[in-house]
Amino acid sequence: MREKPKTLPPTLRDKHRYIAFQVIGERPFNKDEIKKALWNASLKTLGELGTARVKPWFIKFDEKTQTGIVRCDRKYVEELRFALTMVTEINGSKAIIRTLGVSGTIKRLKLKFLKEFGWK
Amino acid sequence: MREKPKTLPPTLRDKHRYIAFQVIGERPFNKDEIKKALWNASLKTLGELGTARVKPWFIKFDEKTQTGIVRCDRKYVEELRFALTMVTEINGSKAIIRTLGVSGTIKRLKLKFLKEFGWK
Amino acid sequence: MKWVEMDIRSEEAYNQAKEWYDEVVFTKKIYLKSSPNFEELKSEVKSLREKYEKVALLLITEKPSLVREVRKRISNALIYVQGGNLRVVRFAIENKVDAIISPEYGRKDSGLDHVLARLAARNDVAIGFALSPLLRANSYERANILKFMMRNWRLVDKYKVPRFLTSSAESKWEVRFPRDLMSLGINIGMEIPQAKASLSFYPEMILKKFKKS
Amino acid sequence: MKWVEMDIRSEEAYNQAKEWYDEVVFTKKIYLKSSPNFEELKSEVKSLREKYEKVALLLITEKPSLVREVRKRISNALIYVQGGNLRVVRFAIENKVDAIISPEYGRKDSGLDHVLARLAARNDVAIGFALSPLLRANSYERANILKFMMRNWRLVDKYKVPRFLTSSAESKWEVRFPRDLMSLGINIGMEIPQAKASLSFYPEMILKKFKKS
Repeated sequence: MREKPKTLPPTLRDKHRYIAFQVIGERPFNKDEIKKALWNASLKTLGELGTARVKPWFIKFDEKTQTGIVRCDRKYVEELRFALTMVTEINGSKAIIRTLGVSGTIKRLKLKFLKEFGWK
Repeated sequence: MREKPKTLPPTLRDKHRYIAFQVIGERPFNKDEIKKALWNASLKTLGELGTARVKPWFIKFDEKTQTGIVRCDRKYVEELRFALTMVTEINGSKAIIRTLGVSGTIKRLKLKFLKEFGWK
Repeated sequence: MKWVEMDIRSEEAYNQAKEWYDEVVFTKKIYLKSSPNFEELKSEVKSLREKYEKVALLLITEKPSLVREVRKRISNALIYVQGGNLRVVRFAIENKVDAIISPEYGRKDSGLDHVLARLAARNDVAIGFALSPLLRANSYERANILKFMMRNWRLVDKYKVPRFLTSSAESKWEVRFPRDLMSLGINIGMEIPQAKASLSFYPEMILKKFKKS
Repeated sequence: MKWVEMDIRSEEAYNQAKEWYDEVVFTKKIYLKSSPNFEELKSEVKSLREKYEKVALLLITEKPSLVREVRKRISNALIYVQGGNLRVVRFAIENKVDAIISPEYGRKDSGLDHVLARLAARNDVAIGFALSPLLRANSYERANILKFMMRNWRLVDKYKVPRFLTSSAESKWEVRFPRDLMSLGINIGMEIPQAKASLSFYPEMILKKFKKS
């Protein structure tokens, strides 16, 4: 088993935000399609350097309700939101990615924006 | 003939920088290849949004000496330089884009960095 | 505060927008080469208003004089003019249309200058920043359009021109949630409250014209 | 002030780098699975030094103990250790090698933490930020490597770890002009003077070790 670096002290740690989103598509998408779509959207709109700064990170996608969570750097929420806004299709099928809300913790994000979609 | 918007007053005008560069390649490249390479490098590294901010603009390329000029927004010279640094090939042939220097006017740029390559 | 989508161009797009916005303006595109039949146009506007309540006509023309004609004779719809032709845009601003949509549209420059921006502010003509041309463009074009939108935003901000953000959606797939459309505004240079006002305060000011008419 | 390229891995790359830098360190990569033949290694270092003057050995290994052996027995070359294996990196820092190249190399994390960074500072072990892994990567990998380099830079900066920028070029096509290599440093978070010092001041400090030996 490979070792991992230690968690950094709070002042050095990355400050994240979690974004809840809903995908509206011609058809339902699966987790891998969404994961790839998030990366592609970021690379296309923000580039390799912008993506490194924004640090998008796929957290979860619920295929039943087509809702999910993506994480990013606290300073760049609007850049990632814009990248998602520019998405017009996912894996060849028309789609809209709508953001539901933003929070500093997954717990609060679920409570405020995903509960109505049946998330626990 | 289509009309063009008036030149903006100085405070609203874009502030530019001009970058002189030299291309070192497996083979000589022509102007169109370089123009396309600059755009592709910017879109790949900086994305659509980053490119809109950095505003790269191809000015000139001398095929004989493989040197040229590209313009960008004053605030984003290092972003464009990095995008050029990341170039590994142009139109399928290996290449390095080396920056020679930066200036606020084309005239001074030529005088300081391109004169030795025979530019007037 | 109400969310207002100022420019929606088809029924399915309208229905999608209605789910996310408090008010939606249905836009009818009109390509004008010569004077339209005003009786027909008026009756079409009337039936559109019965269906959609708030209606705009988007004039797409190369002839400035046609803009004035429509502006004079149609009173129960907002009059938008498609940006892109500077002569038409200047004339439209002089004739106090309600908005210019995408001044940079189809151009190799931003299609707006300080003279036009100042006049638009004085004549209460809004500038519409539209998402859909970006959605349809390739990466190269997107970078250019965004660059021009950033420049136009600086002018609109500086001269306090009325402004709005819109999807200018032609299909339901081009409609976006208000908070997501705000991110377009923020990324071309708006402060967050300015982006919000571009989907609420400024559109509401324009919608008040309906009550007057 | 001198420009120094700390890690160049082939003859053609060395010749290219020599055109742009005042000092160039030639690096010999060594894959170690077991103890090397030290007589051979010493004589190879000797002949490389005759050709290139400044020579480094880049140790690529999974076995920490081999790093210590080489560190002890080779004195006329800089000892670099390839980042990527945390156990090896920690051991290398404890044994005061001259530099760790690309702590994030081949990893799904940044491969450095505050404990290691603090120890590296105390033991005068430099962190090398290398361009070539970026050049060989696809867009997805580039974004990730850059992200890890940004994080590592924050640690290196905070704990004042010696650092340098290098191409780590294996071919002449991976060599970059010093001012261009600086842009890598600037874009992962360095101030311009810090990026400059990463190609001059810090490398020169490390090169002084040659005179002592």
